Amino acid sequence: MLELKSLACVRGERRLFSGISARYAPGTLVRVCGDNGTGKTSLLRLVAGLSEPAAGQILWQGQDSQRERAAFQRDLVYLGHASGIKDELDPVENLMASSALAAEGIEIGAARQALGEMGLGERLALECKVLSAGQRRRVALARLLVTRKPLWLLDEPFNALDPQAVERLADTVGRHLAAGGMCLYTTHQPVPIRATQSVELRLGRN
Amino acid sequence: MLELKSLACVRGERRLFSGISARYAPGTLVRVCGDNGTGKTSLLRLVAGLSEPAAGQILWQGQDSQRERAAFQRDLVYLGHASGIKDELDPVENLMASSALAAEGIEIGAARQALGEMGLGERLALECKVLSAGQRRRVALARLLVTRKPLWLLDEPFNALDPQAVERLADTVGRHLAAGGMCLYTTHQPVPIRATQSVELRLGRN
Amino acid sequence: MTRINWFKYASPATFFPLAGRLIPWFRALAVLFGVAGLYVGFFVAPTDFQQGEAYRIIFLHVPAAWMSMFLYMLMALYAGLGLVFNTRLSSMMARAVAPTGALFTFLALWTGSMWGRPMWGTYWVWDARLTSELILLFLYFGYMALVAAIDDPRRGDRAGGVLALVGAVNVPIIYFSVKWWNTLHQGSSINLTRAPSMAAMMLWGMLLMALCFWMYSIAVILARVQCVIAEREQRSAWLQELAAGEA
Amino acid sequence: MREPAQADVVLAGDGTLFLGLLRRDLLLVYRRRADAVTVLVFFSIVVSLFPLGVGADPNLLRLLGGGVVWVAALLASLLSLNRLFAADHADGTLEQILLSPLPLPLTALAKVTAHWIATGIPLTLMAPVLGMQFGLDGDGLLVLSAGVLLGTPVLSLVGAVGAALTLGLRGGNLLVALLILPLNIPVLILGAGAVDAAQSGLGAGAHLSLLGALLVGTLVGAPFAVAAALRISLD
Amino acid sequence: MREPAQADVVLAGDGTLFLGLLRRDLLLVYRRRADAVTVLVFFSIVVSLFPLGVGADPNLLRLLGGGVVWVAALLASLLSLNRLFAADHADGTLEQILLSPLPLPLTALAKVTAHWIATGIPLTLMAPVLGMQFGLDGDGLLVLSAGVLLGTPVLSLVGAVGAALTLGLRGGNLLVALLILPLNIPVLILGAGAVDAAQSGLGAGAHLSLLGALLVGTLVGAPFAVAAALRISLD
Ligand code: HEM
Ligand SMILES: Nc1ncnc2c1ncn2[C@@H]1O[C@H](COP(=O)(O)OP(=O)(O)OP(=O)(O)O)[C@@H](O)[C@H]1O
Ligand SMILES: Nc1ncnc2c1ncn2[C@@H]1O[C@H](COP(=O)(O)OP(=O)(O)OP(=O)(O)O)[C@@H](O)[C@H]1O
Ligand SMILES: [Mg+2]
Ligand SMILES: [Mg+2]
Repeated sequence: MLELKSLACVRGERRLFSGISARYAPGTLVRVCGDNGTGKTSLLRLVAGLSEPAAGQILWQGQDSQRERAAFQRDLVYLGHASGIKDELDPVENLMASSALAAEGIEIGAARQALGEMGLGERLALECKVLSAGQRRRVALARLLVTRKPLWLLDEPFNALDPQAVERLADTVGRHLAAGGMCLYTTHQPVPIRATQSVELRLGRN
Repeated sequence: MLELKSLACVRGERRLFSGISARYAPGTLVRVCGDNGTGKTSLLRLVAGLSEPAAGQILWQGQDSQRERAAFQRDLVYLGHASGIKDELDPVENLMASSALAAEGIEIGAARQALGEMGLGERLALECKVLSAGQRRRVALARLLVTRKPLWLLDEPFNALDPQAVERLADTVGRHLAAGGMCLYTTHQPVPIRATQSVELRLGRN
Repeated sequence: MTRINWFKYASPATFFPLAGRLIPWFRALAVLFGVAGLYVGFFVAPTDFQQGEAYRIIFLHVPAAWMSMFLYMLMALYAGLGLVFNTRLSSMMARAVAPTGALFTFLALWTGSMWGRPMWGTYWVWDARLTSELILLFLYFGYMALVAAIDDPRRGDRAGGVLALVGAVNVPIIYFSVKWWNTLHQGSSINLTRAPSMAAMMLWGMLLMALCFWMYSIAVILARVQCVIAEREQRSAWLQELAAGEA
Repeated sequence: MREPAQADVVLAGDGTLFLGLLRRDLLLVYRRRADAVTVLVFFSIVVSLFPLGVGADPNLLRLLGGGVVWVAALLASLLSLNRLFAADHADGTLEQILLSPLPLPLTALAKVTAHWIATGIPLTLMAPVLGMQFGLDGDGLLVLSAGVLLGTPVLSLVGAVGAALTLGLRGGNLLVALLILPLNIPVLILGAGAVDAAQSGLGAGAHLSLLGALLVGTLVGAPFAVAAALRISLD
Repeated sequence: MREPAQADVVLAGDGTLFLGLLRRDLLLVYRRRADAVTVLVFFSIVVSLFPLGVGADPNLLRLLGGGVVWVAALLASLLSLNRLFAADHADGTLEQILLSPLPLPLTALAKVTAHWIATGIPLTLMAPVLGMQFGLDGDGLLVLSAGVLLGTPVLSLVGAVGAALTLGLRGGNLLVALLILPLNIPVLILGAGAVDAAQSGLGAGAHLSLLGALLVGTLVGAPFAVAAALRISLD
């Protein structure tokens, strides 16, 4: 159960949004909508606890996420515009490192398999530096195949992906939701995701 | 008139493509298609003269573009994944600087107007560092409104843009084509662009 | 018993006019003490039997050196409060203190080296006290450079706070340097347990000048903090409304 | 339906997480092993510049030896600081690190450890070789090495605070220098002083134990400062 | 239909382009003006580190003065090199620069000029102040300033070659150091030598004219080397 309580966000002299309140039950898919610059990225970072709201609270399982920061962060995956892929490591090393960092260490076999599913089977031995834009994105997204955390925050995850990859990712998210997970995401290109409960959170008109 | 003559591109030990030959007349819209990692970005960079082909030639107005590099580069605009926006400058300064660099210096009024058309009217005094992903992209794309160069090479220009901005950009490209310009671009999300002559260049199946 | 609500004064909005009312008083006191101190220092205090007239630099040097250290501690304290309790005013105070602190540090260095020429035959030696005082100057500069480099004022405040606290270790080093290392520079001659070992008039001159520097610092810091408040609050007036509405 | 409880999430302990992060960083160090070599070469070049700048009188050089080696070590450590967090910041890894269950001070410690292994250890190994060039003798060399061994972790720790504070700021490189060089001066004084003391036949014990105390102090305090700075820089 | 001929494209001459690029870079310098201050402070700190490291005997210091100031200037210039191309590389501007009609050597020259204005000039102004701390006298100070004025453009030019060659390589910072420090040794020797000569009453004319010759040489050659290096780095 994720609850936003009259959240507000301020950047410079500009109030991006304020008074955002909502409650989301497990299994809900939340699409954060809005034009460029309305504050979607800012909202996701705020929910993840990477920045502090100008006002308001975020409750996770009834607990204030800022006070119970450790417990909250143990439950979430955040993938932003920058995807945290190390140029010098190959995809397998990257995936294993990012999983380990989130306290979900995985075996090399599992990493290979997940990357294979993302269509990177042939590129496992290359440094990520030489991968194409879409391939790098896939390396980051492979993380979603091996995580068991309930709350996903995905900022434009479909960017730079080709249609097959988009479909595969939509499928992954669908399965996550079916298993009772929750997902907040942003996208400018509408993508059909299988979800029993799907809501939109629409941001400002500025 | 742009002509590709049995172009080939090799990265590491992998041949991305080879034997690509085509002729494009003025007014043609070329969509470079292909899955992630098939070499679209590599092809555009190669056409722009930013890297050298493993084999083949690019002819522009009948001249070898590598030999007549200066003349060729004077005719083209290339916008890649990284858009050349300086974090410390504001949108107006960025646009004026990038135009000046391409020997198409513009007045501050023209820059403001172009950025206003891209929907950045309210953000003209902010450092680009604080802009959202889509807004930064728009600053880069505003260049297309003020250039008069005939050959445009656009690598995933629609990335991170909201639907309105996508439409506006499609419109800009359409007008460029109508005026006898030429455009090679890549995209994973199909976007309708008005063009009298529209072809696809499909890359590898790997 | 009525409790004064001190927190009222921790809000920039209430502090601003208060500061405005206090500044003229402190300015006047600074002039007063300054005139008195200089008079005592240059006309009343006896000529030193060892150093001749040059010693009179002491009336600027020692108070400036005291202020340089004291203001750093004050700045670190404010910055730390701002960091821990997220009080806006204390961070603004920290910012306002820094330039004055740097000024006095520079003054101490400068008068010290002017004095060093006749006393030690050189403007500068690399002894522990001089060096640590120089480090103090660099620390002030570092703090100012850091907060200036960060555009977002709140982030700048907090980053500066961390730095100011880390740098605070230097102050005891300056103070005790003459004890810990055997150096050219004078040891402490004013001591709470012992009677002062210098002439009473010299002591008076120094104290008056110290008071003058104090009053000057307070006046300047208050004026500067007013500027900081004005600059920031005009931007965020509506932000306060927002916070008030939400509370 | 899965309740989003933590029960079925395999939780690793802090120790495992710490080692995991350390391993990743060491892997990166290994991939960029050319860097470690470059630190060494930079170190050697700076040390060798001095005789060029000040002339090559052997007695003068013996006098300068310890100080020059220490200054060069300080600069080399400084120059390599931008590797600590900048890359992680630019590519988004730092956000992931902040979201990791590992307490942030431990994260900081892991990264500093990796940095020290990549720079401090090579410097320690190289210092006596360079000291010899300046005509330092047995005792002096020993003290020099011991000092560098104790001092470089302090440089890395203090440096990490500066690097974290200036993350994402333009001119970060020089700003870091400005912030941390003053803080590192005590290390320099103690380290160079130890060599001098040893050369002139006095014991260097006092200097070295002060260095050790400094190390313990920063080891305890710096990780917390780094953690605070990281949170601030990412807000 | 518009024939894609160049006729209707307003073409600016090379001069205009050069000034345009220079202006953009100076605007950036102005925006990051804190950087210029930081160079100065770094310079001062490094100079001040030496007496701490090597002891504070005034006679010794007067002997070292010129050399130390020069070494510090070299390091300050070195540290600021990563501003030259790295940012342009990361954000894609360098591609646009390569595609610009301005001949690449001129581009390089414009960027180096901006870099020198931002670092070389402040260093030149600061050098005599620091020289005074070491007890250099009137003549020595004059020669020091003149030398730094002639030498810093050389440092910027040679540095640009190194910066361009190491673009995008990990550990670029240190690698640059490695590449260019040896090349800059002549500048160091001449600059420090000039001060020594002036201090000891010999004329420093020969040293300074050699520095001038060095400047002319690099001014002619370096831009082409930078251009070639840029092309290679971006392929
Ligand atoms: C640039 C050079 C100098 C610096 C940075 C410097 C720094 C300081 C500092 C920080 C203090 C305050 C310490 C305390 O309160 O215990 C101080 C006090 C003092 N300094 Fe200096 N000093 C310098 C040069 C000199 C010279 C040349 C003399 C005279 C020979 C001198 C004489 C004194 C005296 C007498 C005190 C008062 C000590 C006391 O009563 O506590 N200083 N100086
Ligand atoms: N200092 C500032 N002053 C004014 N506005 C600012 C400041 N800093 C950021 N902003 C604005 O805040 C907004 C940040 O938006 P954010 O990145 O959250 O947008 P977004 O919804 O993710 O957009 P996109 O779809 O482009 O990714 C932008 O509109 C930006 O212009
Ligand atoms: N050294 C190398 N060895 C093998 N393959 C390499 C090497 N360097 C690059 N590649 C491959 O070359 C391709 C480069 O593709 P490019 O960036 O042109 O793709 P793209 O079509 O633009 O993809 P995207 O849609 O993801 O942007 C990638 O598939 C990458 O894996
Ligand atoms: Mg966004
Ligand atoms: Mg691509």
